[in-house]
Amino acid sequence: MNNLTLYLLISAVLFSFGLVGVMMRRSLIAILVSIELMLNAASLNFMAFNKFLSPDTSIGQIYTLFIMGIAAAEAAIALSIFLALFRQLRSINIERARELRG
Amino acid sequence: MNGGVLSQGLLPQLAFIVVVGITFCGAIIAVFHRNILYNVLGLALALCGVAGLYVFLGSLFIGLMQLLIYVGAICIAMVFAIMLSRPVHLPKPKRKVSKMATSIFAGLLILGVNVGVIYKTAWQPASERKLDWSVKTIGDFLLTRYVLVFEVISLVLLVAMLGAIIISRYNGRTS
Amino acid sequence: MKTLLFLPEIYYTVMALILFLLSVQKVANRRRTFLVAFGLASLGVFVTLFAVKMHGYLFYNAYKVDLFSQVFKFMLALGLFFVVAVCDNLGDISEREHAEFYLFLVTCTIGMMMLVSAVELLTFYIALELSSYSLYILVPLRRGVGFDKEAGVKYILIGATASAFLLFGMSLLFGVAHTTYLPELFKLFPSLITQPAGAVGLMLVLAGLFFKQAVFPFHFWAPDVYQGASNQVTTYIATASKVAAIAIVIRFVGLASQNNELLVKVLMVLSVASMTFGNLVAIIQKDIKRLLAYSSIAHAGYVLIGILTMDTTGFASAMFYALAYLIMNFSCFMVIVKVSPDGRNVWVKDLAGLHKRSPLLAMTLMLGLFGLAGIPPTVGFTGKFLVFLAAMQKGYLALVIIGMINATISLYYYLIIIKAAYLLEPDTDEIPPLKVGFGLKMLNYGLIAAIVLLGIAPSQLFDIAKAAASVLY
Amino acid sequence: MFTKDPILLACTVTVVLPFLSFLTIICYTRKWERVSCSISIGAILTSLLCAVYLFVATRHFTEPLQYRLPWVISGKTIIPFGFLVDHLSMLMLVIVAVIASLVQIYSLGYMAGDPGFSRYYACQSLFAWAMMTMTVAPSMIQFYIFWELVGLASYLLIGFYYEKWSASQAGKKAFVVTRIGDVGMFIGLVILLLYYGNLSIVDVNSAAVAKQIPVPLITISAILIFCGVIGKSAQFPLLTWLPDAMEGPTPVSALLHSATMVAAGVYMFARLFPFFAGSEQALQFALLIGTITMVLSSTMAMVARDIKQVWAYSTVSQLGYMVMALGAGGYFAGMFHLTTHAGFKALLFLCSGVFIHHYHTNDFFVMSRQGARNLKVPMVCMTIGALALSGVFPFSGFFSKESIMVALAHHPNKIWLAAGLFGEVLTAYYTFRLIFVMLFPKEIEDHGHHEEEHHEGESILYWLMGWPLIILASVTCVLGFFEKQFEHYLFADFILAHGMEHGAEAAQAGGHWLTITAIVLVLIGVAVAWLEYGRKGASQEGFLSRMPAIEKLFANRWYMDHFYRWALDMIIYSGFTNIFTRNDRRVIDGGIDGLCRGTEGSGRIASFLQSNMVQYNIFVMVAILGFVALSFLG
Repeated sequence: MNNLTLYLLISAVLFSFGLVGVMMRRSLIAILVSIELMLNAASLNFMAFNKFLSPDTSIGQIYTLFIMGIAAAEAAIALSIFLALFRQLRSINIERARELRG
Repeated sequence: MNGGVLSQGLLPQLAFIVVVGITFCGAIIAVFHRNILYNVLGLALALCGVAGLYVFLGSLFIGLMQLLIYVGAICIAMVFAIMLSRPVHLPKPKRKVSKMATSIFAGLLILGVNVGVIYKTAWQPASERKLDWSVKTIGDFLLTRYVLVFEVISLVLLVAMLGAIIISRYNGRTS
Repeated sequence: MKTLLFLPEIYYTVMALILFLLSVQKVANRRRTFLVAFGLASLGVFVTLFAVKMHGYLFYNAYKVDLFSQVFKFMLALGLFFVVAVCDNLGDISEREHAEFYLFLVTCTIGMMMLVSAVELLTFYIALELSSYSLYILVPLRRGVGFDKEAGVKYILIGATASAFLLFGMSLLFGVAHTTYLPELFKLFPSLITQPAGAVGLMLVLAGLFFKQAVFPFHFWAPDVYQGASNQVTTYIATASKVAAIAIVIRFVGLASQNNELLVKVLMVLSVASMTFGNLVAIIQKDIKRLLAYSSIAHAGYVLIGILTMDTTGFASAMFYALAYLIMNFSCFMVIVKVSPDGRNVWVKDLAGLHKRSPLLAMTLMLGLFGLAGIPPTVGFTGKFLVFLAAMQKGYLALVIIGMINATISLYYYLIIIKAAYLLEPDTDEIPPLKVGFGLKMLNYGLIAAIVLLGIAPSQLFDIAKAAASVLY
Repeated sequence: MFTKDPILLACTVTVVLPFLSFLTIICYTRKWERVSCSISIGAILTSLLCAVYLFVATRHFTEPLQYRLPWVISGKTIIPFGFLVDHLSMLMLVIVAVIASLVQIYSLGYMAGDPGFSRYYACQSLFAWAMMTMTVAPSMIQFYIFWELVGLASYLLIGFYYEKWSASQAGKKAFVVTRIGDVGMFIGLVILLLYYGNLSIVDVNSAAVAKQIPVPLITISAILIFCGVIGKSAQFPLLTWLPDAMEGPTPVSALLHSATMVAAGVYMFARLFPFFAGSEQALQFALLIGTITMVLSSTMAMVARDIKQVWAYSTVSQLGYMVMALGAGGYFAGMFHLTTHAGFKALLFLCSGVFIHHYHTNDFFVMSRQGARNLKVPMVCMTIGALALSGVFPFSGFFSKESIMVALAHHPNKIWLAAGLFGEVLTAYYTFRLIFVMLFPKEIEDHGHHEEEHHEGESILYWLMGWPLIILASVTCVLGFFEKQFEHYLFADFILAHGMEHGAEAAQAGGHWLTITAIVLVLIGVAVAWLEYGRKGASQEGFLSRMPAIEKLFANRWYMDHFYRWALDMIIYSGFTNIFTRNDRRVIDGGIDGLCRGTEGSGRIASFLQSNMVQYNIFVMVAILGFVALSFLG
């Protein structure tokens, strides 16, 4: 638990989990959940590099803080768009959104 | 603040394993469970786990922030969205095996890439390291180097709020 | 005065503030909102022009003001001005949201202006998200069509995934280089790129940026969003946002300018795939906006040819192409906006008889399309020519040939539109002439003159582009 | 700068005026037709004056004069723009200006009352500008740019009758096909630029003569550049677009398909002739292509019933002759034939235009029945043109064809000469087939009375169309006798510039037997035509009608379009039938349309990548990104 590789591996696994969710889940909210996982993986990466490699141990923390802020903003926008789509389709199943094609 | 207390001995190791376990369990529930409410709860679990990892990585502050912002705000927002759209009661079509297979394949591919990167790169610590974990330094940085970011993120949040209000505003004409 | 360096951004922030105040007023007045936005946007062009020669660092070196960034800021201001100029009939956005509509356009512009100046990863990322989020909101703002929300959802899903990749790539870069400043990264890069984390990190970051530029295979949002968003928003995405994307791709590819062969190869493959895919699929499109979306994918491929040469000439040619693309694409979109006063999507066949309804608009459309197709003496030809020339000097002959063949293919579908505008007769007998007001007339003349004159006499502009590209780091 | 140098001034005026006229018409005077046409004609006449002045002023110049202005500087490469004034370019400039002026005057009558009158003149001006600027281009880049513009203007002119579906299709076909050739040309230029580093015409030519460019490089780039000629001058295998392009207004056909646009290909060949001559293979290739084109298109002309089609095929075959001449090393012969051909072919088209305008049909059998021979002026002029075309003494065509035969005779391989002579028979046959049919109709429907009325109303227009005919006809009658001066003019320049004596003197020594053979062959052709179409009680059915298979072969253009179509079917469609079930497969005749459909088909295939399922899209994105990143791991 005191080596970089371990944390990086955890973050890589989290990232892949998120990615699988994004591609697999039908529910928009579940996709958003998966995207949050991916963002967290990136944050974890920053924190790990921060602890073991970085010249200044504040930088990674600041990155993580801001990623949280961005994630909150993203969630707000995404959820509002999902709700708007829900009103239209009466569903938040992404596979129902298939009108645009060609 | 310093993670030093947790860095040696059997107990901390056990704690670490538990935290990692929580993270992965949460992630698995978040991604694979079919009930959307459980997904969000799984996410909350995973985020708590990550917050624990942050503590292991030496920053209690960020860990607390993670709990506050992510678990306290984002997850709750999602739960609200679920309540508004009531997807729990919607019919659940069967999963397509092909879709699962392709997405798991892509996930494994990216995992492979990442593992390759992790093991093939010669990670080198910076030659000079300032090990300063105080929150004050973070604050200093926020007001010097990252002051622009600090200002801009408020703009981002403003835009996000305004946008969320406008888009989700119920408009009688639609549908 | 250091604050003066930040003038364009401050100006647009003030503009955003004014629009915000307008948006909280009780009674929405579409005319007044438009006039305020238009006046401020046109003034903004001059402000950015005034700021072109400035250079210096701001915010503890996180923000670099130089010729490169200022030229792009000018282009962005021009793009915003163009788009606001055709917003006098926002047919499909509800009236009480007009002020917000302009507000988001302006915040997006601010984000992109910061994007072209940011030389620190976090600053860069936040600016990128500011511009992206504004666009995510603008797309589903449309009212009355069934698919705007769907486009918005697809946009934000693909965008969020791409930005997660970008962030992950940034973390790898941070880990391997220990710095987040681009100029320092630039110095370290020759050794970094030999590390897998450096190369993969850069590639992941580029993936996020290619998403903005709609390069194959990160283009999937483009057709849907172009089709789903309202005409004005599409215009903005197709012009200003593309310009910013080109700028940041130049910035990041410039990091690796010490001839990394593998990266060049990857960029070549992406460029060829973009051109070929975009052009082939564009042929079968019926909706003009969708067609232009595919054409924009193809154009991203052409620009990439200039960028992947990784030298000053190539970057300068890509910058020239960006400006050319801004003007030509706007010409086409302006006509689309004007042809459909109620904001509906325009199909190719809806253009029938355009040359009788408004000869001027038809002329602008034709020149814009000829420019996109790269027919001399339009600015589009000159842009393509410069890009190909830069690639040729590096000896990328095959790439140039593929580009040429693609330009020929693209001619086919551009001609379909021109044929519709000039040669087809509308189904119905009555063809109401389009009213072209004085301002629009002037805009048209300006665009026509720019397309032709910049095509004939590009050398001064190209010199500026070269000067700008040489101060990249 | 201008005042000191009248030549530069004249060049600039010649080139810029038509462009200004185009801009003025398109921007301001669309509504006033009279103003538009006056502006356009005034501009082209002024250009003509300047061109003639230049022609005269520079006739004694021995060195080519170059004015160059750097246009773009990119890296080490400097791209100049400017003028190249030498004998060849001046000759071409005058030809273009003369034909364009006459056509524009003629169009006053032909296009009168057309709703797109102003647009027509705008396009004419655009075309004149592009063509003339191309003519005086000092570097291949400028040449290429305006070469493309010429194609663009021709697209607009051919597709002028946009109400007609076939017309707009034909315009598109012409544009796309010539662009296919242009891709080859551009690649050739790029290769040349890459390995030689300079695209100035004078430099390239002198370097080729001085053997500074390796021969394989010349061969490759020359053959690729020749692709441009194939496209633009409608050589085999891209020759099918030209007959289709006859859908445009007849004056346009006269302008584009006789004197200027299609001749641009041959002009480029001549322009770079010393360069081409640096490679034996390239010349052989050109010779082969020219011969095939000439024979094929002659046979097609033998069965056509549309008057414009006949002239179109004959244009293709005459262009084949020019390419043959140049390919055989007969620089002068090729250019001389280009000049004479410009005159008589424009004449033929303009005459046919009068008939078409009058009788509203393109079928000359029908025209003849309606009393075509009563239109005296055009009939006489057309006969003169036909005599010149088939190479009868003393008309201009005789002299130029003669010099081509001499050039071919000097080629070691006599098969080309045989082919050329065979072509003469065919030419004479199909030309006089048309003339005899027009002159001696089988039965005449009584339209005499009706004719008179018609004449009264349109007499001004008739004479507006008539005068250009008379001018061209007289030129055709006398031009041949200036062969010596002509030769001197071109060769003085050529020898001095390139130090090459490519059979200049040898051409003089051509045996009399050749002349006699040629004349006899022409007479045979005419006689056959007379037997079948001219003499009293002639069946007016060609000997080919007794061989229906061959007739069909010729009428269907040797099944070339069908072949393209078939090949495309085999290559593109057969494997993807299922995919195309959604595709409405209309019956398409043209091979090139097939090509377009083919591209469309691949567009459909490619669009399968663009699913409407967003997650599938993300999968494609991630998978590609993953593989790319894997490659970075090394």
